[in-house]
Amino acid sequence: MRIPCPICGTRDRREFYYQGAAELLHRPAPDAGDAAWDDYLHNRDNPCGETRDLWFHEAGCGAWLVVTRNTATHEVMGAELAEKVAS
Amino acid sequence: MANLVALSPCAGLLPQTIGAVTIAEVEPGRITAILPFKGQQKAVAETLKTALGVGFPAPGRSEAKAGARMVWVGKGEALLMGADCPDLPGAAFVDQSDAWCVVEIAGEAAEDVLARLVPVDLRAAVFKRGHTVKSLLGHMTASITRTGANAFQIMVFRSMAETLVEELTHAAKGVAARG
Amino acid sequence: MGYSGFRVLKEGLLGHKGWKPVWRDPDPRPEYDIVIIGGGGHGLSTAYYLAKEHGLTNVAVLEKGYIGGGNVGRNTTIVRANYFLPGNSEFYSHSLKLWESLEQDLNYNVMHSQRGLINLFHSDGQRDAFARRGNAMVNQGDDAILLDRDGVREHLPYLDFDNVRFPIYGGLYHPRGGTARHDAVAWGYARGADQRGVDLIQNCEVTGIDIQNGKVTGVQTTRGAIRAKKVGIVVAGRSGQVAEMAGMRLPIESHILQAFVTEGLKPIIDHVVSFGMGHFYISQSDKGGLVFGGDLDFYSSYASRGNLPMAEHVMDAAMTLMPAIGKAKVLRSWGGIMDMTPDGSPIIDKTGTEGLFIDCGWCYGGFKAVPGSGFSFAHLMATGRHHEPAAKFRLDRFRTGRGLMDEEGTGSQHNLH
Amino acid sequence: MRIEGRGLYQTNTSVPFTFDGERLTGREGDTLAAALIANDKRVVARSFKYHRPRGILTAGSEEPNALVTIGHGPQQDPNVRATVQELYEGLEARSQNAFPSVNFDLMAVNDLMSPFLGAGFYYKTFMWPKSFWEKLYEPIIRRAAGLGALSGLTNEDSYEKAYAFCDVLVIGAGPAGLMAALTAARAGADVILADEDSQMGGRLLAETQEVDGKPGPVWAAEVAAELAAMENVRLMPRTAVTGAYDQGTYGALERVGQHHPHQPGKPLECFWRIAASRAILCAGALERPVAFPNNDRPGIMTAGAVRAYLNRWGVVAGRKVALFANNDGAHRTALDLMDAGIEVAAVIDSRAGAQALGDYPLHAGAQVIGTKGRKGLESLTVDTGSGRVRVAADCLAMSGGWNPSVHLTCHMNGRPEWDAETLSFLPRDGMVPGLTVAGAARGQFSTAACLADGVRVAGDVLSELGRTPADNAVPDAEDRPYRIEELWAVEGKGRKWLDFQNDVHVKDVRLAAQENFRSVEHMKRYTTQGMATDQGKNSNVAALAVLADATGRSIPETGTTTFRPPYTPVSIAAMGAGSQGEGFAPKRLTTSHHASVDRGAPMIEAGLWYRPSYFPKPDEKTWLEACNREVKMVRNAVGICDVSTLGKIDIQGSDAAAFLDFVYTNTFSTLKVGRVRYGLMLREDGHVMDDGTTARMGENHFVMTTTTAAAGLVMRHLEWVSQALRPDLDVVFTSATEQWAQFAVAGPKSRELLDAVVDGGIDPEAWPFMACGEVDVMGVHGRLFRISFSGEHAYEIAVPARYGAALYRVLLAQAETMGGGAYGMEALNVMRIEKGHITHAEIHGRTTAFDIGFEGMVSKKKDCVGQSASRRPGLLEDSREQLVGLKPVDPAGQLTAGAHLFEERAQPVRTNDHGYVTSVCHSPTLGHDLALGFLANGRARYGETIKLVDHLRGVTTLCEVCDPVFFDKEGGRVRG
Repeated sequence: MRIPCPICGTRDRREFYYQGAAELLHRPAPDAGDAAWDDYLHNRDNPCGETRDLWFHEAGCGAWLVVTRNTATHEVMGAELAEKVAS
Repeated sequence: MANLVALSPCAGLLPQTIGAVTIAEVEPGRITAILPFKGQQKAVAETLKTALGVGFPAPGRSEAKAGARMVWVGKGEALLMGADCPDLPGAAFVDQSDAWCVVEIAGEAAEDVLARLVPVDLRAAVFKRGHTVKSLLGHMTASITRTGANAFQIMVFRSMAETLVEELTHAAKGVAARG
Repeated sequence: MGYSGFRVLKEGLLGHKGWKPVWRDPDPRPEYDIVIIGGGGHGLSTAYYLAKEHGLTNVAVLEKGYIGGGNVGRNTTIVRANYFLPGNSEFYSHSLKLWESLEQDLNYNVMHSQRGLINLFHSDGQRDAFARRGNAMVNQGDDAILLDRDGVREHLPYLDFDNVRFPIYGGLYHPRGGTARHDAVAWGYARGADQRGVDLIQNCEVTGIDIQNGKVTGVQTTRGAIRAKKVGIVVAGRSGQVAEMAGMRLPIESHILQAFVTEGLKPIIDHVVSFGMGHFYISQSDKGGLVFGGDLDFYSSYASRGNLPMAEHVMDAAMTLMPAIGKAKVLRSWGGIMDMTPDGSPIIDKTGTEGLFIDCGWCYGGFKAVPGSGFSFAHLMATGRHHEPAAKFRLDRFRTGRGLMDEEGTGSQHNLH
Repeated sequence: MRIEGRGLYQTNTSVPFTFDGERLTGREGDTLAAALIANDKRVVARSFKYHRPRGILTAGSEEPNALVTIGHGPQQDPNVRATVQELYEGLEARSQNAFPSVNFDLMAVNDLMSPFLGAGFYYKTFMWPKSFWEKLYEPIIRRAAGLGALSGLTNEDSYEKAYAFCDVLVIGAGPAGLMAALTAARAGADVILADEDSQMGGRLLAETQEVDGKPGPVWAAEVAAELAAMENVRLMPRTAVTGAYDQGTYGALERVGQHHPHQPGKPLECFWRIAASRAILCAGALERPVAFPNNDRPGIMTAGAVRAYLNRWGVVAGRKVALFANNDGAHRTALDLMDAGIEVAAVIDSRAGAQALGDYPLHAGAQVIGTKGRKGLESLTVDTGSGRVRVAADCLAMSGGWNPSVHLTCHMNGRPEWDAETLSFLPRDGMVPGLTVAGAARGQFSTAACLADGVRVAGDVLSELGRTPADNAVPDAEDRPYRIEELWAVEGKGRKWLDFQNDVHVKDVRLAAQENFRSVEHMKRYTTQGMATDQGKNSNVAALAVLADATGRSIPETGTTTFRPPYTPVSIAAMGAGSQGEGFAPKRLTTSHHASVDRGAPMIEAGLWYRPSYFPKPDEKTWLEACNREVKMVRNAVGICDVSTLGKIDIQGSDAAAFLDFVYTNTFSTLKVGRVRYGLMLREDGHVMDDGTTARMGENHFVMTTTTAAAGLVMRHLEWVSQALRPDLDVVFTSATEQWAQFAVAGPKSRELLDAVVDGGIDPEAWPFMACGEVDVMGVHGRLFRISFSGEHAYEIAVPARYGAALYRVLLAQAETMGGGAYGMEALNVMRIEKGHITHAEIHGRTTAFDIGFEGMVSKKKDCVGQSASRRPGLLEDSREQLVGLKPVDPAGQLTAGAHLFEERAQPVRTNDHGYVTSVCHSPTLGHDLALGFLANGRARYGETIKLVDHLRGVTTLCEVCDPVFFDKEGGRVRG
């Protein structure tokens, strides 16, 4: 599997650490309540098909990425910097 | 009291010539990690350019001028090598002169040896002099820069100098044994 | 029809004409007391124990493909009871006891072989952690023996003890651990359930779950609507999709786990062996193939296939631990879809919908749980009460933080296991 | 039998080798199989289950029968296909799975038992009595299992892995592959051409056809030479592409050092990871055997193999050869044999309308219904349609048609499509993104069609890559139609083998259907068809046809099983190359490493680093003596310990303090410059991730310390927080771990020692507990931190790493003059337990700040990572297991880590379990064992007596529960 890092170009999956669904970018407020936190930390759409998830280019540039990907085919549609998505 | 004696990371391990490659330790001079603060990248690049003649390199690139080199090593970070760091109000600068083990691998088989270890296309047609990558070398993260037609600078963290030498020499022996 | 050595001899002489179908292929009826979604190991064992333990036989198992085609048919066949956290400990202990009489119970040889499992450790810290686990196993009434380096050498002389990155300090030996023939487990339970009147319906995909006034009433399938008083979801990696039909969002991410088998070789590995520094476990099948695996590929996926980095990592681990198997050749690799929970432990629970139950989250350890999971899930579905050994597998533990079972200690968040 | 003047390798060089100890001679260019045929070796192997005598079936890597063991000792290599193994001088081959010999195998008794050993028999028996499975049945089955044997010795050979990159990867160098590669290369694309054979050419090497007016092999050699001369082409012979993975990644296995005598140091194999923008699969096709009664006799081979052995290697496996086929292509076998002067006994063609292409006896519309000759074919019985005739023949060439080699196209779960014209499964478009199929691999069976297809597909691929083909010319070649009719299983008395190696025959498949294993996956798993080393390459389609027939379905309705990587088996040593011994992970060495080793310290691993365990003195007999001495030394004088392995992260920026406030539970914005503070870091799930001290070096400059093991994890976490959660903050950071060599100087004499080393000495007023700052050390600029893990008055002193070795020597020399010296991890561990300091033994991932008594450190005035989740009710209940100290009621009592805790009179069973022990030491300071552990509601139970039980080590000890700080609770020593 190869991931298109917006900074380094397309690289082998072995350079990346995987973190899971991109909804982790949307951290609830501290007082959002246990249901919101439970959802944020645990519950997942877990789609069979297109998904957006978080990858860290650990052995490369050190950027956190949001990768758009298909979980059924492993097609990778694109990647953007998490920093840009988050801010 | 006597002065403290300095030791280089690969002391006693290099140089070695195996088949068509030579692996030698490089004395890089002073190394400073430069990390521009938020919104300061341009100003930092200009200050560097004025002071040393090299700017802040684009990802995957290095720049050199009269002994001073800037090597990109990651998002928002480059290493200034071979020169003292000028005053940079817009950036954090961290002395890393002792943090890196710096090695040059040169010779006709250098590309073949690195192809055993690095998951990136380093062939001359796509990876030209001055190009640099941050990637893996075996199980280590490494900074790899092409410094000549058949020459690369390899940097890993100092503590892994012995493993680096083992990886490079093992790969070189395999390549050499093919004849 | 009973199976026995005598029967095999008789049929051999008569040209095998008397063997009957191992299960029927009935058409779905319009209504059942209980519908189980998923004809994998856990679904089939649930149906079997509903019939056997609770006398409930008006039951259908709906399978979108073929019986036993999921993870029960693609795993590394390891059976063990060596967990240490309360909740897991009693559950796997119970499951192993069911394994130990499974052949006689099912009248089907699943080749459960208690050849012993050895978890190797490579530091003093790991020894202490394994000692804690071993003591928990003995507390639970299971077996565990702490081996030192020489003890390991006696059992596993072919390991590299001398020139190795992570020297072997010792091992935790679980003599009752072992393996079983994975397909046979599915077939044995299928046959047992079928004989007791359960309808096993293959090529029948559930497309919707009918809910009225907060109560389940049946399912929609590619073979028509089926009414049911109770519905159990037992679909492993597909839990997210099926739960969504009932409007639920689960604490599950589906991941790939690869496994590998080599060409057949004369016996060399008599135990199940696991490496403490690099997620690697191996045994040798009765056909001679080395069966082994490692860690997840680490990205969510439904593709049932992996990629090279993890495959190589597994081979790397093999070569550092037991370089004597270097010339064994990998014949086939495959990937299963693992239903990973945040803490790495499973869920057997009711849902917010009356009559709808769920059994999922077996992560990469579902095979050994097949008997226990079916037994406990059948108990819950039949009686409405949690079966004691599985009573801690609650869905709400993540929200409350109560009874998290993070055996690895890497966190009760996704992608840390 | 060797036919002089035939074959591509016309040399006089003879190559001596041995088979089962017998000295034989082959010829340069031979495979082992060719040489065995030349030497008239008929039985070369035994089948898996029934131990049937078997000969060579094919001429390629799909060979199911002729598996041999090569070499001996650590070099012993089992299950090598004789059809792939190239002959070399001194090659030592042995047959497998036979006792005592391949010609007389006692296990062949299984063959007589075969009526009782049909598909799946073992599921129905061996169940009684219960205990007999492990003790009796299974051992017997296991002994009989397997083919070849591993040596059991540690591998001594060299293997390697490598990466390659290209625009176009062409897989297979037959006519289609050569033309595809040539077209792509001439257009300037970067091309890799890989073929599993030792020579480029594919089927052209095995046939007598001409291409472009030249003999096929000559044409192939010319094209290969042109490609080899091009800079943008890499030819990879002996390289089997084994798997298709995502985004154009392919695995490939190259045989590097297996075709010549052993050369030490030269890799035997190389496992390649090839990243290709596009790939063209030109893997050709594999010929199918026909399932007729007793079709497994030695001497019965595929027709294509007979031609390959004749035309390429000049050998024939018999003197009277018959042919049994259902297609026109196979008739070439008869023509080639006659041309070589071999008698063609008969051609039996199942098609009623078959025509002879030459002057040979043809039985059209006929079938072979039986064979004779247990250890080698002697004759066949042919049903001609009008009667039965017996044909004397010692070799039978059979062809049931060809299966396109679609395997790689299936590696991403795609299913090929049944084609009624070629009676084969053909690949669909797009089964593997970026991979296109050309030639026989997609059912183009004539040479001309393959050549043209290679050019066409390469042209398509080039245009996708934005390139224009330079030349579209297609060389002339034969274009004969294939013409095939169905022929799967011939009825008649006797077993009709489908899967030769696993001994699965037609009746097994029918039994599976009868027992309702009707799904093709069920049939495969129940009968084991397709699970042998050829992975069904020879048997899948025929077995499927038999299943379809038995279940009254068509082949497309029945479906097909899938192919999974690898295409051909890959040795574990190749795919795990470089990891044997110490190569599995990097080693990280401190600057004091060699000095520690020189002092005899056993080195232990911690988070890839190596650290000294203890420093034995000549008179010390056990590690404990050394450890006790080192502890006393630190407590009474001064000790030196390298702490460079702890992670150091340099954090700067106008929001650096705010950033730390967010990642730590406690507050850092209030920390004064020149001071150090202990910090606790949580995961977002509310459990403890790591702890350590952070020093404020300037208003906007901090240096964070992490534990050795968690340094990488913390770095990743900080990147996560700064990039994903708090991109608003102006903060940058980088690891400075490797820049500094840092040493703990601990003990009541530590200041005195440093006074002698630090330029200008240590002013006690300027260096209170938890102070930090810059100092000069013997002229070198360094850093000093007054922090302590031992509980003693202590410092950590850091200098640039190049001076680390020198400073360590100086510190030790100075310490030794003061009654101090080096201490290792064992002593460090004792002292931290005495002080109740936690490590990852306690913060093992499941503990919360509450559990370790630090919930007060989770500031409620600000948000931080993990704060919300840490407030979940289940994480704050008194009943949770809480950190406590334990000491034996009887001072001589033994404590052990990993033991569990129970009330004094309770049975040590799970339901009574109250906790467990995480860390244990013998305290020379207090004179008894100490432990840290977790006990349910522990903080409320100080003073209570509880029972420690370690079943595994046979220890039961009564303990007193106490505060985890055992020594100097008030902290007077550390501040002194």
